[in-house]
Amino acid sequence: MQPLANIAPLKPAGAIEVRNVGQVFKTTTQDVVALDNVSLDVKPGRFVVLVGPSGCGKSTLLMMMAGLRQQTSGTITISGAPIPEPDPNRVGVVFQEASLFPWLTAEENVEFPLALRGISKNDRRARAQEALKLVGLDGFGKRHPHELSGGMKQRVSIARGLVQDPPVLLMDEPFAALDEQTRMTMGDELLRIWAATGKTVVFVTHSLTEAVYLADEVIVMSPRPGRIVDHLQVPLPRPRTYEMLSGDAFGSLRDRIWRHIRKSA
Amino acid sequence: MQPLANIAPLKPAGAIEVRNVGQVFKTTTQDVVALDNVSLDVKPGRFVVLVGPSGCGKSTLLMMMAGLRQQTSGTITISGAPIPEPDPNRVGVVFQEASLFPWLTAEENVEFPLALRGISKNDRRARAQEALKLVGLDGFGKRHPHELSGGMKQRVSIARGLVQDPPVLLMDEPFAALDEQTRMTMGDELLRIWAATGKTVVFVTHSLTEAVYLADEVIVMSPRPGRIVDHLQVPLPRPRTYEMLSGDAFGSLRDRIWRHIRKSA
Amino acid sequence: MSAASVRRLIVIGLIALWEILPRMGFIPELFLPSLSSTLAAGWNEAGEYAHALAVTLYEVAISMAFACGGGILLGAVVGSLPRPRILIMPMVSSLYAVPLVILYPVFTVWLGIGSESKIAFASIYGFLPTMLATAAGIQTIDPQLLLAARSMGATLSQRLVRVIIPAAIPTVLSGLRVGGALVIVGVVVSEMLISSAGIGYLISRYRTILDSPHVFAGVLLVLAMAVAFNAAIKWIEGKAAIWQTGTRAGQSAEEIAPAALQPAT
Amino acid sequence: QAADTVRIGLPTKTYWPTTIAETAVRQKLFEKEGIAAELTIYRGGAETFEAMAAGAADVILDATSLVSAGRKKGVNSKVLANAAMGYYGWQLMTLSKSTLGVKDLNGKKVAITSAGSGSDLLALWTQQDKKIEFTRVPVGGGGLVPNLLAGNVDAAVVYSPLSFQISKSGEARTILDFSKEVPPNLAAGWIALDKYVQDKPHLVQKTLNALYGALMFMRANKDASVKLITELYEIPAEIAALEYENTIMKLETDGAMDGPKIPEQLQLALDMAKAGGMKDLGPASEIISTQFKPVLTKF
Amino acid sequence: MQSGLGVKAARVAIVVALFAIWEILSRTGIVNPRLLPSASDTLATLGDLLQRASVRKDLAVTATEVVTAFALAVPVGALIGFLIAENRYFAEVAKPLLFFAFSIPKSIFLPMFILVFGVGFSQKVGFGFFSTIFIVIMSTTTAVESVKVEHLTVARSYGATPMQTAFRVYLPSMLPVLLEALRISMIFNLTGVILAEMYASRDGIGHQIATWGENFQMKQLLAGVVMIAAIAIAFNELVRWVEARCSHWRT
Ligand SMILES: Nc1ncnc2c1ncn2[C@@H]1O[C@H](COP(=O)(O)OP(=O)(O)OP(=O)(O)O)[C@@H](O)[C@H]1O
Ligand SMILES: Nc1ncnc2c1ncn2[C@@H]1O[C@H](COP(=O)(O)OP(=O)(O)OP(=O)(O)O)[C@@H](O)[C@H]1O
Ligand SMILES: [Mg+2]
Ligand SMILES: [Mg+2]
Repeated sequence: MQPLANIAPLKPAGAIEVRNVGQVFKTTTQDVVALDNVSLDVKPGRFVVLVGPSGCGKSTLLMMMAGLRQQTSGTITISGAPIPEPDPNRVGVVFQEASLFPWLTAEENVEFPLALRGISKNDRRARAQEALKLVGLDGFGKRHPHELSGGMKQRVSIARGLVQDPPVLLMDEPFAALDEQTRMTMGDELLRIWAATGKTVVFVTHSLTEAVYLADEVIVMSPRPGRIVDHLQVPLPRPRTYEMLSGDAFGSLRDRIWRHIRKSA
Repeated sequence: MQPLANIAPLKPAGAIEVRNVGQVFKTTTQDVVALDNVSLDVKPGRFVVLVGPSGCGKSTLLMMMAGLRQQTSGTITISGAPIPEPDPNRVGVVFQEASLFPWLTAEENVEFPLALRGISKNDRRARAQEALKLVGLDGFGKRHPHELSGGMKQRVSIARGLVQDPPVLLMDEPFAALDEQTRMTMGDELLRIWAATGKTVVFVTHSLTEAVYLADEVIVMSPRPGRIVDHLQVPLPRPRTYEMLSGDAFGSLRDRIWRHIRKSA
Repeated sequence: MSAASVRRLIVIGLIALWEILPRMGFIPELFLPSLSSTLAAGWNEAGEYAHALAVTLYEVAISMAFACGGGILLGAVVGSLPRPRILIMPMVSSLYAVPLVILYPVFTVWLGIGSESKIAFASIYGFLPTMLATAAGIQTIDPQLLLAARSMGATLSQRLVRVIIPAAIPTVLSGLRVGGALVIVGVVVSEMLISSAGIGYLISRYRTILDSPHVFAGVLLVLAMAVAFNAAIKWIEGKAAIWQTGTRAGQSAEEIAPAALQPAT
Repeated sequence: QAADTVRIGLPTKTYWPTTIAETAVRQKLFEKEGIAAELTIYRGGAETFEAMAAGAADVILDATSLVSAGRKKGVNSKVLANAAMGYYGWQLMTLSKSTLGVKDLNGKKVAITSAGSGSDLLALWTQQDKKIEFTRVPVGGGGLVPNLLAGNVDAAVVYSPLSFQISKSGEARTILDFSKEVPPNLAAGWIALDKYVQDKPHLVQKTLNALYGALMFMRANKDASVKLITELYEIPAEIAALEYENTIMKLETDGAMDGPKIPEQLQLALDMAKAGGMKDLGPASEIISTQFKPVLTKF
Repeated sequence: MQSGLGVKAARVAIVVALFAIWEILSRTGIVNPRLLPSASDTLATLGDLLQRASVRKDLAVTATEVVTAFALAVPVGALIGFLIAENRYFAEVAKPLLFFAFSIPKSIFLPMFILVFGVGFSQKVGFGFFSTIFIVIMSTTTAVESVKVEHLTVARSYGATPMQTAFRVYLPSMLPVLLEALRISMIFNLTGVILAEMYASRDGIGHQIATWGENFQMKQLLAGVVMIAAIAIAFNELVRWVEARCSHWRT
């Protein structure tokens, strides 16, 4: 009866739209403008990397996309709808700090989001095992967080983010505490999963090499107040290889970002 | 009357001696050999960088050097004496996790170690201000940790380590959450302080470039159980410059470490 | 309507009921004399009540110092040292399980029937819960914070005063509340049981001769003490508010996003 | 068809009303009257009276002065049956090794259970009667003997059978026997709310029949009664015998409230209470009910 | 964990020592044995008492009341405490009033309970409930406030329902404080029920104890106190057992 509804342009799952978003924190001493008039469009299935100097508002932006914090002004839509509340069916988050539950084992931490959805014990365990294997923590499932090294905790946290399989994945410096080799392996793993599932990924990192290596698009931010200063497309072909790292195209993209960062830090 | 005592070889302040050190953790499921027979000599005033894949025991080794954890076997001496208890006059630590006191402002967090020693309010404040400036957090002194970004917290934690001014400084991935520009600036700052004060620094990082750039010596560890697999001298002249990064000597050192890491990760 | 005015309305409503219910004969005067006749009764014997109040306040003040001061301090010490905690805590909580009220008459044999026995009883009555609650609160402290303090050479007493107590401040405050309230209860109850002075004594004396207005005049004084005590706690909480920033107790409504403030059921 | 239940309130466990009520229960006297009785023991006289006022007890035994005080507090009840004309078994005691007499207590400390209670009345009466002044120290029922033994007080007003017990054990000795010294007054009676009397006079009547029947039974059966007291209060038989002789046997046997001397004796009780600090007591006449005359249940 | 045995031994040693001191004080007459019967006598009396059907029945009555009051007070108190900690508006309205109510001696209200409930099971349970609920509320509030914000954020981000948040985040992280609260609450609860029994009752162990006290039956009185203490201690141990099960992750 209402064919128009079907004709109207339908925002596909995974699109992110950020429109004139601002965020002001009230602190005891003064008001802090963390983000100022940020606009951004991420098409479904894109791998977008967010870079910018410490304190420029990357984490804040991610929290807003996840529905964990409300913007002071502007609008954000995920898959066509605003996100006033976190919605694990639309968005998954890997936090900057591992924030594991100390009373659960690594395994149980990874199972946590599945348990919330009432998935059966066996299923949960199997999927958690798989995710832990993916991050190289085979055999560490029974350990509690305080028995893990810093990098291991971060990897558990990544596994926890991956296991829930949402269309949009927000990752806040997930590889910061990892050594270069693990970091590369995990980056490749992530790209593989991304390519296979068609997820939209927003990824924060401080490593420019990592940024260019992983991204379809790199968004560069400047601090105080947080603004987008550049938005580059990375035209390198997929799958990415380590050889590309030493290529000219790669170098010039990296340099361009580097100049922004240097200026604003 | 006892001239001999003066003649006996005196371990100068800042020397670190690690002899056949092992660390075994008892967990609920099994015993974990985190470190196995690690020996290591750091001469006073050296800048030593520790690298190795995630979970190889770097943090554990640092904790033992700081007297925060006792080794299961072997001996460790700092400035010639064992360190059964943390001693801020001999060793200062910057932790992998920022571990700031949430009820104190950034400033007060930095002042904390000074307050413990009963240094006067004014003195403390002045030194804290200086340290905060050093890490680029001028004007953020009055904020509480939860009002700071991840990188900012880490920098407060670095400032807190610097302000104590001990002869030996142990730093566990202090720059992990920083953007490349800030990281470089802070690296240079650290080198400057180190050169001026003659401290011994043991520094953990996952960035091999950073490792070679900063170090007099790089120690490479392998995991399960944690062992030292290489100990390289970095013959690059001081002061280090960014041009060196692209030099051959730099590249080959970096590669040598890289090969170890790749093998063991 | 603001929370404070709702609260005020409730209080006014209760006061009005206190006057109306007995007046209308819904409750016999024996059980609840009207507020006005209570006040009149109290006023007629103002001198007697003033003297009793002085006695009770003196006992409360001394017991408060023992119960709250001692309870918090000892709770913090015992809670932060694993060995005494494991050994002592179960014994202490078992000790508290002995129903002291029953033994109180025998208690007076050794301590006499003067203030000493009230103070002893109320101190124990308030001390144990304060100590137990504080010690339990200490266990929720992030061990990393203690590690950091230790690394900076904090002595046991410094850790106690500068880390453990501030980190446990919500628990400590509630310990203070519970302990203080129990001290008031303990003093009044023991006076009611056996004594020849104090508000509790007046209450039970007038009750024995069915003089309910005078009984409730005494109760009113106890209520006044509770109000004063609450005001004092509020004042302390205000002072401690700065310490609480960063903990859940201290965060303003905007900090925790709105959803977290919804009642959970 | 279930019998009507009368809830009987008793001021303390070892006090003689408990013995009477228990006897009535065990001899099935309530049953014989066609009612059921539920006995509840309270902490003291005031608490028992409050329970009646609260509607938790129907017929209680209590001090007559409370009835008068209660009327001023909106609790309308009356004394239905005369139970005791004195303080049987109550004694002023000191440690046996002490040489103090009553007169020597001037300026000393005397333990009472609680201020305003029966023991307090007796202490005040002693002061007036013997023209001495001492400090009354309320120590609670459980504190009387311990504080006396510990020397915290010089003497104590002790109730029965505790008084017999410590006197027998040689720990304390009597220096004043209140059952002998205090002039007869209507100290205690069976009491009910006016409303209850109005609504269920037949139940009241039956209850009183059973209670006084029980007293009769006890008077007639010494051995059984002593045995019951021994059991109930876990005391030696010889103490129980003392309690029987000195308390039970002294109680009023007919419960009559219409005797010519009753108003006078009741007034005496109220006057003693006034001396004890009670205010607002009405005339004795307003709390006397002559409606019931126990017809002793046969055992 | 090897020290577990040593600790147990030390604990047993302390308990034995306490009983020994008690015995010696009484036997040597340092303390008048009439006022403090020896430990052995008390324990013998205790054994005697436990033989009696009436005492066992009294114990059963008290136990039922205690358990009922506890089972009512803890969930209700925890719920209110939770609301207070989580809902600012409710907190501001109720917190001062509740804290105020907590600092009033509850025994003042004993007659009111008789007025409302009469004498019997519900009056005793009611008073036990009333004595316990405030401490439960206050402890829960504190416990909730000790939960870390990050952990709540994580749970929210995974779309945890309030129930899930309550059981999967709040409960485990509050556990140490909560268990301590449970312990203290049980003691309040026990004391409340026993006070109500002492005040007015037909049965129950508190009723017995009051009588023994007023009759100067020190052996029975002490035995009764030991009995109640033993029950409370047994409960304590139960809580501690749960604690040991649940908090091995804490170092
Ligand atoms: N709760 C808060 N109250 C006040 N200011 C805040 C709060 N949270 C963040 N800020 C401020 O907002 C700015 C942006 O913070 P954010 O954490 O988003 O930075 P970031 O880009 O993630 O930095 P980093 O790379 O160091 O993690 C910072 O200046 C920070 O101090
Ligand atoms: N308390 C503990 N109990 C059991 N095992 C532990 C404990 N602490 C550390 N380990 C184990 O010891 C090993 C070394 O840990 P450590 O934290 O020293 O690694 P690391 O080199 O610092 O790693 P990262 O780079 O990830 O921080 C890891 O396998 C870890 O799981
Ligand atoms: Mg961030
Ligand atoms: Mg580490």
